[in-house]
Amino acid sequence: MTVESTAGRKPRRTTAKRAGAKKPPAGAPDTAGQPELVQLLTPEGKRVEHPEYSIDLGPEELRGLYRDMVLTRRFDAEATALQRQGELGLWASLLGQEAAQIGSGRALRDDDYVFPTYREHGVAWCRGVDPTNLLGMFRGVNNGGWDPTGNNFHLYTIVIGSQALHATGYAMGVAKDGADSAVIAYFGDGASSQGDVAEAFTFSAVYNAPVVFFCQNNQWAISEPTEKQTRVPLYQRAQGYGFPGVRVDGNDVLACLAVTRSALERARRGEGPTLVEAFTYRMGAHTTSDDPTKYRRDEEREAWEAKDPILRLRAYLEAEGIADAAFLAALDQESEELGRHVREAIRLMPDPDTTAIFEHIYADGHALVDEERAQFAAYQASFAEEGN
Amino acid sequence: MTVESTAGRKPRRTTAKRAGAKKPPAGAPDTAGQPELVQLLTPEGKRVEHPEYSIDLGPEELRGLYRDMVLTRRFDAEATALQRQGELGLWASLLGQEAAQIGSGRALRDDDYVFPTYREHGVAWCRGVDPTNLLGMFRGVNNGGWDPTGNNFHLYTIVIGSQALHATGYAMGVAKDGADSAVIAYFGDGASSQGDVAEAFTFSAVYNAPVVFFCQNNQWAISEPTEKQTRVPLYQRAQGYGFPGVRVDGNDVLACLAVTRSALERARRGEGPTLVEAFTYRMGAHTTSDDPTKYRRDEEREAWEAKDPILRLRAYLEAEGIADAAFLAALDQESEELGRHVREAIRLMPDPDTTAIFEHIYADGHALVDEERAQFAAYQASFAEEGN
Amino acid sequence: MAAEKIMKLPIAKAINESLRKAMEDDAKVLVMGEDVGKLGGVFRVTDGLQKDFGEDRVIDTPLAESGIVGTAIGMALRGYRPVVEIQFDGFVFPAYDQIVTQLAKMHARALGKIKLPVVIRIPYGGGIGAVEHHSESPEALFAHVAGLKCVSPSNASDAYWMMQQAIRSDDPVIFFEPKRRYWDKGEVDTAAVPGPLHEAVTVREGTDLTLVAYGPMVKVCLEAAAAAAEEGKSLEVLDLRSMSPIDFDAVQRSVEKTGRLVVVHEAPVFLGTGSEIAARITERCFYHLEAPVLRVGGYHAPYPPARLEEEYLPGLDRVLDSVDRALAY
Amino acid sequence: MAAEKIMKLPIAKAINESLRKAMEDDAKVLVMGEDVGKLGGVFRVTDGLQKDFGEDRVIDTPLAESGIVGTAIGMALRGYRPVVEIQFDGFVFPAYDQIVTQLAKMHARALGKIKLPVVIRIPYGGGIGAVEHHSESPEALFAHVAGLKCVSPSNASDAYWMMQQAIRSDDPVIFFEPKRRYWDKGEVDTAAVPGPLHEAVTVREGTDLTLVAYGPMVKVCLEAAAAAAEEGKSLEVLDLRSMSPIDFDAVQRSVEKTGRLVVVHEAPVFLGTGSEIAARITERCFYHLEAPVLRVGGYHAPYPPARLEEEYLPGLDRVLDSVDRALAY
Ligand SMILES: Cc1ncc(C[n+]2csc(CCOP(=O)(O)OP(=O)(O)O)c2C)c(N)n1
Ligand SMILES: Cc1ncc(C[n+]2csc(CCOP(=O)(O)OP(=O)(O)O)c2C)c(N)n1
Ligand SMILES: [Mg+2]
Ligand SMILES: [Mg+2]
Repeated sequence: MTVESTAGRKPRRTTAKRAGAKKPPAGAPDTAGQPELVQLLTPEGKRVEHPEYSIDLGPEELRGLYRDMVLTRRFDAEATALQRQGELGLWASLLGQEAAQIGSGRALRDDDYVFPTYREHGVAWCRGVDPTNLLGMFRGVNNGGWDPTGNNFHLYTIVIGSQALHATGYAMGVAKDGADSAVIAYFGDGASSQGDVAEAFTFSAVYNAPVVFFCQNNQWAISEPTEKQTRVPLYQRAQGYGFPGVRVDGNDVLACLAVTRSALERARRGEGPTLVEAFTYRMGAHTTSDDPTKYRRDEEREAWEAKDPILRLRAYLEAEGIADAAFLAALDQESEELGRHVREAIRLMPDPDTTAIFEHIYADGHALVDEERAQFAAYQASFAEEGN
Repeated sequence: MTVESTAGRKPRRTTAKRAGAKKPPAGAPDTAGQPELVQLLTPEGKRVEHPEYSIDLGPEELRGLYRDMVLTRRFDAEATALQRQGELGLWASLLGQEAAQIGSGRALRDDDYVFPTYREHGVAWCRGVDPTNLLGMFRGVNNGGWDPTGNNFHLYTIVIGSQALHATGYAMGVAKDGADSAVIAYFGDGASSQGDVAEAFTFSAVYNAPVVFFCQNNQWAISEPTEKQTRVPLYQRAQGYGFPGVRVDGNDVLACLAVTRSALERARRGEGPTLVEAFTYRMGAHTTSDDPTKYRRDEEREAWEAKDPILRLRAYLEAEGIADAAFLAALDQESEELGRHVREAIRLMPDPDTTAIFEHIYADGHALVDEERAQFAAYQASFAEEGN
Repeated sequence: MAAEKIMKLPIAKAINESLRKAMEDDAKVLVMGEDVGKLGGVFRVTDGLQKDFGEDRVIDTPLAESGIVGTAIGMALRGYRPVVEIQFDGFVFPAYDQIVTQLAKMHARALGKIKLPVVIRIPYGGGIGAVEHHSESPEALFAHVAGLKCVSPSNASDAYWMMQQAIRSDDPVIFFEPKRRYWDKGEVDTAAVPGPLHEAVTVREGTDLTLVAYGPMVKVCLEAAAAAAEEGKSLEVLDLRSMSPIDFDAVQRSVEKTGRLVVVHEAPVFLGTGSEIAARITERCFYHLEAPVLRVGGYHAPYPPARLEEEYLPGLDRVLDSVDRALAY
Repeated sequence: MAAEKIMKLPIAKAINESLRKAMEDDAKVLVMGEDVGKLGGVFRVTDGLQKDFGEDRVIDTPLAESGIVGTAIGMALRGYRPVVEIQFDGFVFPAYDQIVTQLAKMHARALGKIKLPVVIRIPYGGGIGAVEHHSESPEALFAHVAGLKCVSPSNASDAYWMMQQAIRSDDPVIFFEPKRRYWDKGEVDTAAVPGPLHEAVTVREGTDLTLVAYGPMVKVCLEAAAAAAEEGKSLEVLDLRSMSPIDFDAVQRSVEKTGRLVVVHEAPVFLGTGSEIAARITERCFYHLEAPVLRVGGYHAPYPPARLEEEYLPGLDRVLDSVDRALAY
């Protein structure tokens, strides 16, 4: 897995051009043999129109999206490095999925609610969660630990697919409240096979729940390619449950924003769920524990480098004169600062007190926990005594 | 719940005619607002053609289907009566679903394998399972008890949806063996919501397993109408998993036979799974413990009486001169004999020996079971001693 | 029922009244499950609730237990207090993953920042002549899991009050309803002040031996105590009421007095709640016990077909047999 | 490896060799699970098997545990002998319904007419510094259920041979693999004649107290016994190997000799397998026990984050503390 960040790097126009040469005319989806996907920005950074989805962003917003992606990637690279240095036990990198996450994350309103998997660092960023908060569970100091209600960003969920139901239930509650906010559930291509995700589709359809299912099809579930999960494109799954599914270019931040925004609006209007399949690619290993050389060819990854979500937006911004050297330099510096912030924070992150084992198991207490906590304290104390 | 059998009754032409009068022209599906369904025999007993599914049966075969349905209904009515008399603890009637079960059941080859729910008495009949075998679990003397491998008819499965996965796994095994037989999994409209059924769709599609999913949409899951399970017709579910779904008139035995046969052939050809939705109606209560007056209007049931699967085939047979008085009289008598056979068998059905509690828990034995069995025997013996 | 204070109700109806009261008191309380609406549940425990509180608060769900519990978790996160019905004990397992990995752990995962006040009602246990999966006692499979609380009432008053307390609890509570006692009537005083949810109650005092039970077996133990009394044996009967946490203090107090303990439950003995009670009480009362703690319960076997359940279930004779064996030490 | 007889292998590799042998011996043996193919499993236990036996026998499945176990049941009905991998302990729960209501009960449901030779491999237990759901010990939740057998090897030789036996068994076997010992090496004699799968083995003789453990805790208990020996205490260590059935005879024999018993496992103590061992051994050895059976195990808490697991897991000190307490009676 490549950990170096491409943030701040010059877009490799040559690669992009070479890849572009093999492609169908601009505007058409660039994945041969794959179904239509919504695209607003080609891999070369050219704006294209789509009959159903449009977007009109000002320079500030466009720069904002670029900044989000760059900083997210930087944070992610920093975390990967921290894992290498032994500061984290594990890290699940989002490298390559920045557009899917920033595009969808920036489509959300503050009062919307997010149910992530364990890889939505970019969405967390959009929600205003301090990225260092995400490191706790990977460092092994907690199992999540941020306040989900603080930023309407639920804890990472590790059991694949479970959160799709939580999102659906939450959305049912939103509807009951008569609120016009929406809920978004993230999951992967692998997760699409879990019964829980199917049941979430059923419940959300039956109750017309204001939820968007955002599937990042990064084409791999650890070592298994998507063919092991489905034989048709995943977005088509929705139709059989009675709600629309749409495939979007997951490396195109504009399209991800437009499509998610539209799905969220649909939910707000009381028209029920939508499945968005963001077709993207996991550029790195599944996690830092994984070794993708065991199961996939380097060429595949290389082909996807040409579709890098950050490079393409940068090409567009530069071509349009929206990002100048000053902006890029400032962003470089902000990146560095973020990196420093993360490194410092992790080193300051204290180990939990051992008594934390017995805390927050129950809200209203539990006699057995009290008993065990007391026994544990006495046991600990016995060493202290011996030590005296 | 009406328990009287309509077998041997004259078809109520007047009802059929009245109902027919309200209907679209013959050949068109008769469920207003419902999608197209495959129909080869109208509720009035008129043969119609379908562009994709055809069937050409001789008089013997047609009479056979009629006989199967009549005897199945008779058996079912007898079982309901036996429950009333306290001979059975419970009965799950198939009243109204005879065509779906006989049509699909007669499409099977001997070497095909069936995974039923708890209501497939008609399919069991087609498989050659002695119907009295089906009574054991409802009487409470066993939890199934027939040899599934004897007739390639698996035990009834009570946990909703589980068997869809067993069928898929079995079909994966068939494919591994290079055999050209197929597997059929039955389940209800309610079951379509279970994660296990969705996972069965995924596995069967990914492995291209030779399995037919036969969903009897009888429009009710106990007290819940199908709207509580889905907002689009169930057969459409398949498409999103990458295999075909088809809705068939579940009260039309010819269409059920034709559609199931075609799906089985597809499976045999190595083209993978098919979902067949047999659109039918549960004429009776969910089980003898249920009271449908709590949740559904009589009129609904009455409307469906006009679509009775047995009456319509009889109308056709009579109109075509395929069933004469002698045949019908002989069938009447066969029905009576079946009834008697069932009544006698149930009264002869012995209670299991109490030691059966400890039998067949493990194939290779288990020390704890041995210990408990011995303790139990000693405990039982202590009463005998006291009694002496 | 507002004016009335003391009513004689079957357990099923007591739960129904309790749910009604909770829904009246707190608009966030929801009831959900298969067939809980128009039908009022297969045991009519939710009878009439949808009529009075509407489809928005009494929710007929799709036939998918994982979905039911998973969406209930989501609704709890949104501030609701869902009371979920699992139709029968044997059908809780499709929801087991959501219960064990999510419902039980989410509060801890969030370091206490979110609460999951979800009640899962499970009609459990045998004795009703049902087919497979309708008569099981899976409580140990939940009690073993930290983050859950497990309770089971044995009478109408407890059914009423424990349900009130379970719904008010900010922790997930698995509420095991003794289905074969649903029709047993008892007095419910809706103006009473109930004891703590997780405290055991001495339902009969005695001096020679302690019987511990909960849910459907309390009645059997009371009958056994009455029968034993005729033979001059004085048995104390404790209604445990809570299987997580277990009120070991109460059991210990009783055993310190009687010196002998027999635990009775329908669930299989092997790794049943009785194993924990035996282990822990032996540790706590090592010098008080004059006999090993004996256990009466189900066998290491699938719940048998109905015609065998009388032999499988602990009954008066089997309890008395163990009482005799314990007294013989 | 045909010629070679004695090899020094890590546990993971011993299981790998055992699977390979089983697949060579019987064409009906299949391996299936998430990432078991090209990747060879996240712990490389199935490494190289797909390469040698093909995709038809080493099957990468969709990401759905219920589907994995449910289809394995179907394949077993068709005559195959699937060996299923659950990637980590905490991910077995989506399959729990299929395991408990189908896999465990189908043989009995059919009155013995069908057999389900399915092995479910679960890398279990903590100590590897992992994130949530990767370190749990759920064995009691399976051992409580009739129809399943549960085993756990503690060393490479047992890993090899017990897997052979589990695959040959006509009953479903849940095979708990002590993941933090995967890399511990031991001798495997592929020509040996193994003892019965469900028999405990005395791995160290002693006279003062019996330590019972299985899987990852056997090593800790052996270390504790060695440490205790230095203080002049003679501990006997039993490797239980099987949690269902439990070889109570072996435990009884040892306790009749030593008079004291401490049971150690990673799983929570409350309703853990130790509770059953304590209850039953107390019953069997009431007059031999000079102290109550003590238990060392996990707390009634979700498995903690990695930085706390050392405190959560039973280690040398906690075992010795309980030994001292038991000896002090
Ligand atoms: C129920 C469950 N089974 C297995 C795992 C182990 N596991 C963790 S991530 C993963 C693959 C997930 O793939 P996908 O859903 O595509 O998400 P991605 O990691 O690609 O973002 C697996 C199998 C798990 N976490 N939960
Ligand atoms: C997992 C599970 N949950 C609940 C039940 C209780 N139950 C038995 S039948 C039934 C309704 C089934 O409806 P459907 O699938 O449409 O089949 P039908 O009875 O209509 O033939 C329910 C909820 C069950 N058997 N299994
Ligand atoms: Mg993926
Ligand atoms: Mg139905």
